[in-house]
Amino acid sequence: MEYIIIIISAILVNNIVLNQFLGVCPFLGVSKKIETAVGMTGAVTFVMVLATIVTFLIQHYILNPLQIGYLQTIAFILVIASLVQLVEIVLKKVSPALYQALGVFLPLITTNCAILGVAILVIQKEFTMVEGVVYAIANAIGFGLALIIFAGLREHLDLQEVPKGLKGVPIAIITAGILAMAFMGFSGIV
Amino acid sequence: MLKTFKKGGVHPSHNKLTAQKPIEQLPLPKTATFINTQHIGAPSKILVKRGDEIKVGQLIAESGGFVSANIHSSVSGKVAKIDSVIDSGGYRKDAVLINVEGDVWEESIDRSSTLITETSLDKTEIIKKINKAGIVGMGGATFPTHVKLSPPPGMKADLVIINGVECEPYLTSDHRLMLEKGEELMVGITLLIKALGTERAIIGIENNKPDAIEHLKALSKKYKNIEVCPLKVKYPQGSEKHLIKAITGREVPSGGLPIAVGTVVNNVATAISVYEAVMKNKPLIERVVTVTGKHLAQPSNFYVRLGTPVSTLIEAAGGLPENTAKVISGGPMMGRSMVNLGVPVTKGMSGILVFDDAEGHRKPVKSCIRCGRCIVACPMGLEPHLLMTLSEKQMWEKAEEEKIMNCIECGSCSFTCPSNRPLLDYIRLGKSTFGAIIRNRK
Amino acid sequence: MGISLVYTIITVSSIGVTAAIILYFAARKFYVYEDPRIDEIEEALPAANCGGCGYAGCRAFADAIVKDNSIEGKNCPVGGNDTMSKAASIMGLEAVNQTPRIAVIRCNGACEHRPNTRNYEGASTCAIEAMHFGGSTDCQYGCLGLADCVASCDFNALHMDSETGLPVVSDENCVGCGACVKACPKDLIELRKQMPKYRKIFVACRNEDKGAAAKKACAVACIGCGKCEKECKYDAIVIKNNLAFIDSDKCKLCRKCVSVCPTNAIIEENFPPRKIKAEEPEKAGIEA
Amino acid sequence: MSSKNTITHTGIIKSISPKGITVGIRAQAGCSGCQIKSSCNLADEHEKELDITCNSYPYTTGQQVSVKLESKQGMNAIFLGYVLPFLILLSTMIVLSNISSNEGIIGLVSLASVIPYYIALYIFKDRIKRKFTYVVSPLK
Amino acid sequence: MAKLESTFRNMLVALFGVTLIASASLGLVYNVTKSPIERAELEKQNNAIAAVLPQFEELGTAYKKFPPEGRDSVDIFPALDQNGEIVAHAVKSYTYSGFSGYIEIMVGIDVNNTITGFRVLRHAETPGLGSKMEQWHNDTEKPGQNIVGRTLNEEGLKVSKDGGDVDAITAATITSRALMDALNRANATVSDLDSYTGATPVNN
Amino acid sequence: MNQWKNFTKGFIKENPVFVLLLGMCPVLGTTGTAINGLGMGLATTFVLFMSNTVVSLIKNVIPDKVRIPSYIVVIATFVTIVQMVMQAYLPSLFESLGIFIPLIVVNCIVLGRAEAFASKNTVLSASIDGLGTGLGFAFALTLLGAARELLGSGKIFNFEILPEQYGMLIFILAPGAFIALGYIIAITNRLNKQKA
Amino acid sequence: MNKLLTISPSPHLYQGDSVRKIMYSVIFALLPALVWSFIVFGMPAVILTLTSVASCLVVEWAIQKYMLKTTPSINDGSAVITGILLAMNMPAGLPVWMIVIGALVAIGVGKMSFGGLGQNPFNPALVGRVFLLISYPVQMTTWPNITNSGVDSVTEATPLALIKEGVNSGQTVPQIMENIPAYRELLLGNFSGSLGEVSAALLILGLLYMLIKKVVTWHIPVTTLATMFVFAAILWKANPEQFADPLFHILTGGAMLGAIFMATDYSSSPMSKSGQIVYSIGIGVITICIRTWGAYPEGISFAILIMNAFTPLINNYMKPKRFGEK
Ligand SMILES: Cc1cc2nc3c(=O)[nH]c(=O)nc-3n(C[C@H](O)[C@H](O)[C@H](O)COP(=O)(O)O)c2cc1C
Ligand SMILES: Cc1cc2nc3c(=O)[nH]c(=O)nc-3n(C[C@H](O)[C@H](O)[C@H](O)COP(=O)(O)O)c2cc1C
Ligand SMILES: Cc1cc2nc3c(=O)[nH]c(=O)nc-3n(C[C@H](O)[C@H](O)[C@H](O)COP(=O)(O)O)c2cc1C
Ligand SMILES: Cc1cc2nc3c(=O)[nH]c(=O)nc-3n(C[C@H](O)[C@H](O)[C@H](O)CO)c2cc1C
Ligand code: SF4
Ligand code: SF4
Ligand code: SF4
Ligand code: SF4
Ligand code: FES
Repeated sequence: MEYIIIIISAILVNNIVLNQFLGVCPFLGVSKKIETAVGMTGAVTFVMVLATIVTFLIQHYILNPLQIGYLQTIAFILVIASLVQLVEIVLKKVSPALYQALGVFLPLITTNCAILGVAILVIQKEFTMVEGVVYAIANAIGFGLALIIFAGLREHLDLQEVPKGLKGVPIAIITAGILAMAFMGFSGIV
Repeated sequence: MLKTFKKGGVHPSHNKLTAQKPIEQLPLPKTATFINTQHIGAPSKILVKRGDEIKVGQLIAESGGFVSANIHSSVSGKVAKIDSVIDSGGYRKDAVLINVEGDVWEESIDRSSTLITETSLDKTEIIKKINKAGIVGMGGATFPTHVKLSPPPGMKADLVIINGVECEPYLTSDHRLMLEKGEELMVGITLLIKALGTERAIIGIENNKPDAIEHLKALSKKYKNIEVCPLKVKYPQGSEKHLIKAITGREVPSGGLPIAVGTVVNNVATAISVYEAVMKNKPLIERVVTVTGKHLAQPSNFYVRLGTPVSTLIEAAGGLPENTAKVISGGPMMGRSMVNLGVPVTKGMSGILVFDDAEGHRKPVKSCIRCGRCIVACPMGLEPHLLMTLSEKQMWEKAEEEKIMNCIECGSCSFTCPSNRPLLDYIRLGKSTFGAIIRNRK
Repeated sequence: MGISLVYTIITVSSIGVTAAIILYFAARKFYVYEDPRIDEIEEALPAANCGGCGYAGCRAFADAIVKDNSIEGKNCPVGGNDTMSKAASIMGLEAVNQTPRIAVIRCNGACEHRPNTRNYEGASTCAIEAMHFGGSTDCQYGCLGLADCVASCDFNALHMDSETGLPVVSDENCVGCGACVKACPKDLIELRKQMPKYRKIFVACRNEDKGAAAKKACAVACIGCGKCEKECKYDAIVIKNNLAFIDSDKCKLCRKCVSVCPTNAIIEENFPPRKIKAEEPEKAGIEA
Repeated sequence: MSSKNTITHTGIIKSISPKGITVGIRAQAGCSGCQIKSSCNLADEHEKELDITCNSYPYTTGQQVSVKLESKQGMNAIFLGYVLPFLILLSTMIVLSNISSNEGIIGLVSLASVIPYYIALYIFKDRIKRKFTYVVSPLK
Repeated sequence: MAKLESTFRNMLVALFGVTLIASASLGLVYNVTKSPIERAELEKQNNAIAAVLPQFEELGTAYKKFPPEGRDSVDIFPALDQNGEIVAHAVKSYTYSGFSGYIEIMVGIDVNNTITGFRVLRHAETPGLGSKMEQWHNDTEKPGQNIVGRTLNEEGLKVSKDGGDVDAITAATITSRALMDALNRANATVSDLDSYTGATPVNN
Repeated sequence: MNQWKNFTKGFIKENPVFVLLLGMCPVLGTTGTAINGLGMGLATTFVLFMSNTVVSLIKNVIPDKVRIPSYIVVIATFVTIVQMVMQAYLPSLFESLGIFIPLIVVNCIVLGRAEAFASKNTVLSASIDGLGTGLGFAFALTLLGAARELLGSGKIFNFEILPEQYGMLIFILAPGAFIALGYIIAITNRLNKQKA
Repeated sequence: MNKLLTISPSPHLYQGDSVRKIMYSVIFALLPALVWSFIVFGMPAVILTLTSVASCLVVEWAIQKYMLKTTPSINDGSAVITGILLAMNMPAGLPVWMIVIGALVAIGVGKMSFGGLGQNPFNPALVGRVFLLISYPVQMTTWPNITNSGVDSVTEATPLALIKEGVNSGQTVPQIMENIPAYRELLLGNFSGSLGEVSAALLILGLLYMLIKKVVTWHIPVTTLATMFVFAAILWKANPEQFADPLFHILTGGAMLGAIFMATDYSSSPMSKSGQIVYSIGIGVITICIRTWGAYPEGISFAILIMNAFTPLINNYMKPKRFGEK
């Protein structure tokens, strides 16, 4: 039950992008292709979960025992930045073909903001590790959901006669606003 | 329950004003003009020169390739000049102009009205005769008939479908032909069956022509391999793909030809021309043209020599009314509006339609309200509103993914759009642009 | 405090160094060497992204210059020689002067010269009209007046003259990118050498019909009579398919041809008024 | 031909060998929407190289080409590259958390559980290679 | 000065140098800000205590106590008068039933079980709605809403929708209800005081 | 002159938020009120200014291949310093900015400026650039914060401009952040175009 | 011949329907319910509707004229629909300035920012309504009390609000139901709510008219209501103490208005029939979820907006069957 609340809350009620404002840049910038958005979701989920576990371990088994919690930011960002790269390096070494196919299919995953944000929130909310992982997965799905809906909306907007001044980013952000507004209907469900 | 195709289609009001008007023979014109592109495919090569004496039925331009057709004179007289003339679209085309003198026919042509039903010719000889006679599809597409009758290797037809649908509003030329030349039609069909080596033929007729259905049903009793299939009225049932679907349930695959599902479709007028060519040695020099319009004094069905100026036909139908806005060659859904009434009747011209100001203008274009009616109307299962937008935005590749090339240009979408959007105009632009892209790729 | 500081240093250093090693490998694996000159050249380019250079955009063009290490055959029509010499100097190359080009509309069939003989009502684009019809006049070669060219111009260099129904090139704005040339289905727009003070002499007609037909359709059509060809001392004029064409690379702007044309099909623009016979050519000349 | 079910990139031919060609493509970050390309180039752009065993089209080094991959294959790649290891990690964690309550161990073992997966990937790398095919076509 | 070459040794040294300086300066700043941070937190708490209590001389020893109902203990700060007599308690109480979950308050309750004041310490209620609770229920001009000065009985406080006499925040009844829950928890814990023996002192 | 230009370009013409569209998360997340926007903006400015300066100082002793991790360390250090200082001396602001303070470290502008500008320029221009960009960012955040605060509760910096009852709550909440930002960007585009 | 011939590509024939005819049919279909609400709520409802329609028209006109610089086309009737529907989604007696804001947002943000008629991915009236609902929750949920003799000044909760409140404060559904009018009353509109909520019967009448006129097809309204009914029935079967019964759900709140007039909005709903079914199922499910578990007593506005957001995806994946393809 606990987990279900975490999941619904993170996906619908407190959507990471639409409500918590994390990962807004890739949300606005990512390809208008729906397939890519779906793929991104898979990739982000894996990376986010990895990052959550690693940072969780660092916080609870290094920083806290040594009473140097204030190093959280610097430690997390270094870990996350290198983790993302590490996954790439490993993939490249292990299966160049796979790595190449991913390179063609996906934009780079640099949703640092969301990943770091989730890692910090897991600590702040005093989750256990499993809860933290569930939280990370739910946020990744929430991110993906927003991304996929938005990819569709933007593809649609591309074909409309949007007034000049609003074309492109402004109308995309306004659309995101209306989307966030619609998602507010979910508030209270947890 | 009558047969029809399921998805899409529209119901414009029929307005068959001339359905009960027997075919009248139109007198010879003073001059006749023969444009060298009366068919789909390569232009024909003009064989005569100024001053030549010409007989009716004489070959004056020969086929310019495999997909092309011979052109014969429909009049006798002297070649006045070889010149370019403005066609109904306003472009100049090469043409032979003949001053008519008398009515002297080639001797080989059998002008009697006796019905000949038997022939000893075999398949290839029949096709050769059709080829020589310059027969092209008279249902509007003017595709050379001999090409259609020679399926590519590996493909075999098992059914000939005769298109007596005439789903275009106003037009009645096929209707009258079926009533008045039913016997010839039947023989023509047997020839087509023979040429293609199929077992049977089905004549598809919409049930707004009950007299034709009755008549042909009666005649078909004599021919065990010819059936008549009445169809529910729905535009564009005359489109070969939809006719095949309606009659047999087979669906011509996207991008494929009817032969891919073992059928060949021919128009009734084509079948009659085939009869005349094979049995009477008569090339394609005459045809029935419906001249019609709500404001015309005498809408009529005329039997006309090709090359006669359109203005002559209109005069014979009572002259052009004062408030004429538009003159259309063909039906209101697929026909072309003409820039000029001096143009001659060609092989593919099944009707001349005169619209007054009330009918003849487009209404102001509004933005698409996404009502989806065009989607419902499209018999090809396309999304015309999307195709138009993609074409407008020059997103040709995307338009191709959305199967813009499948469009049969039936116009149901534009017909139905409440915002009066020029859907088909833009779809055609997309088709032609993407067609050019494909050609460039090769 | 001491021990905590030690922990701090150890932790940060070890995480830092591990991270750095990974990032170092990543950087080595994925490092993309960008020739800084690409950026510099891109900076120098006008950022119009119009494609007039024949590349996908300004950056692609800069990329190509650097990759080929040459600016030969490359020209940014928007920036013109200034830009290209800048690019050349960034590359350490010799600048090649390219003659700038400017668009002219080779149709002068204003309503008064070329009456409408029918009334087109289809979708309002030249491309669609041209697919179906020769046009609304008897000239199948002339301008359709539905402004596809205007829509294609990114530089605001074209507008429709409501009186003549023809597009007008604004000489200051036109950069010679050629977008309109591609857009016009009647192939009426030509990029000509830009002469001093934007002076232009050209045959404003594309009608290839025989003289009589051409003249009948449009009062100012070129009838292919050949008078100008004879008049031109520099062999700049050739007649083909009943139509005269003036090669701007050969034309010396002597203006002799203008006055011999019986139909005033040759246009001169931006010249000072003629001293002798001032009234007549002015009418023909100050058209656009 | 169609791009609905494909992902297209433009790239530049880096080298040509008898076996095929190597194409460099520019991969952009998720935030490529931001317009400041050059001021954030640390992680925003990578050059990725593709080895393509290719059709016999006559290519030259430095030529601009477009590389296409079917979406379905892309999805496959995502599955193999990210989703499957994620599932392995997750299931390890679920199993372990029922056995042990030491989060440190659960975490480390779960992380470690992807290592065998990557080893397996390595073993099958040739087979995987055959799964991905690209369509290369010259631009202009 | 020329740029340092990217040899392995150089890199290690440079990196080590950077991290060393970085961590050293961080440690330093940490040590400088450590006590102000703690002070700030303490001050916040003390301010809240001072704000919710009536006149008092000094604070007694704070301790934690488990409420009759609830997941966690509450902190209790007794306030003493000149004679060392307890005049009131400041209670740091909580509830999980806010619109957005957790709400933490400091409430003053005197020996007659009368509320002497309250402060909201932590909440995530909707700005503009639930976030108004501190002003709303502390508005002396609106007796229906005001809860300061009310005396709590066994039943505790209830919003009018639940049959009580506190007017809830318009459009944010849930928040008000949650606030009542926190107050009642504080009161229940405190009123139960006498029977209480082994209180553990609060750390800070 | 050049330095001045360098300094001012971040305000409108190359405003990191409205024109370059960077660092959207804090822009949306911390602009519920003008004061929060300003606080976040200044915190970012400090980090930008300091990291630009330091990066420019050390650019020559850092080998190329480890420059990114080094810059990250530098930036993260300053972020942590801001974090601790704020917590100590501005605890309530610290609380309302919440998670967005540590997130300064991933703000593309900060790393972007370090990498693209500071690592190639003198200390003076690097620090001016950092200050300019940072203030541009702060300006944008404050503007957006003020707009949202005004529309949402009728106040700016807590001064009542309109009676609160007219305030549209939505502007304080998430959707309003997006909507307000969208229109402000559109307006800035317009202004920039008119000037150009 | 002195008159020029007109030329244009085929087809040369048109069905003769126009945007205006369609829009006015919708307005006509709305009238019975609207007039009934005037009768029920009296003058405030009339003022509300008139202000709403007028402001929508003015905003659209002004934006077209001064900002987009195009010829205004307010006579096409679509802004009138938006105005009426916006009003029908409000409680009578809402302050006039609030309606003006709603209209400004509906037309300005929800419609014209995307380019006007047919371009908007979200239903403009709902954008306006939800904007107001979130911004002014108090006024937007203050419904005047109606008695048979007219409007009372005392406020009254809607049936849905009663349920929500009741369940929140621990009552069971059957207990709450005692205070709620019988189904017949609900069908005929003898209870409080927004203008457009008060008579299910007349809204259905409007639907029938639109179906006959072929303005809409059955797919969206019927599927939406059916989904709500089925989903609510499942919950109700599971626990009748906790959940209201299905009939109650489809008769109360904006269910009818939303399913018949708002979910069917052309520009924000999917175009293929199969897509419309998926879309409607989504609306039904989300509506019931929000109603039973969410903070808002009514969820159909949100549900429609959320499914509007999915519409491009649905359009992308649920294409009509192409002729000649499997
Ligand atoms: C390029 C081309 C090739 C064709 N080849 C054949 C063919 O081999 N056999 C055949 O029966 N019809 C062939 N057709 C004719 C078409 O099937 C069809 O009858 C013609 O396009 C007119 O049909 P419509 O009026 O329905 O459009 C061909 C048509 C085209 C355009
Ligand atoms: C939309 C559409 C409608 C058509 N309607 C008819 C029709 O009513 N009668 C007809 O004979 N052919 C009609 N055709 C042409 C047929 O598709 C086909 O070309 C013709 O029947 C083949 O016979 P033919 O080659 O003898 O002309 C139509 C084609 C299209 C695309
Ligand atoms: C986005 C949103 C935020 C809300 N925030 C709160 C809140 O902070 N506190 C609260 O009590 N109710 C909040 N509500 C409203 C409640 O869900 C619920 O509708 C309200 O408390 C019902 O009560 P009332 O009008 O009787 O007070 C919010 C609702 C929504 C949709
Ligand atoms: C069946 C139908 C339903 C409509 N529903 C709405 C609606 O719910 N909200 C609205 O603003 N406009 C509605 N309109 C009007 C119009 O379509 C709407 O303003 C467009 O969304 C504007 O692009 C409707 C129109 C029709 C034909
Ligand atoms: S013209 Fe083409 S798109 Fe339009 S209805 Fe006919 S087949 Fe469909
Ligand atoms: S019929 Fe017209 S208005 Fe309706 S969707 Fe198609 S193009 Fe749009
Ligand atoms: S007029 Fe033509 S050539 Fe000149 S700038 Fe415009 S599009 Fe380019
Ligand atoms: S010049 Fe060409 S493109 Fe321009 S209006 Fe004339 S016909 Fe159209
Ligand atoms: S600031 Fe860019 S993703 Fe958050």
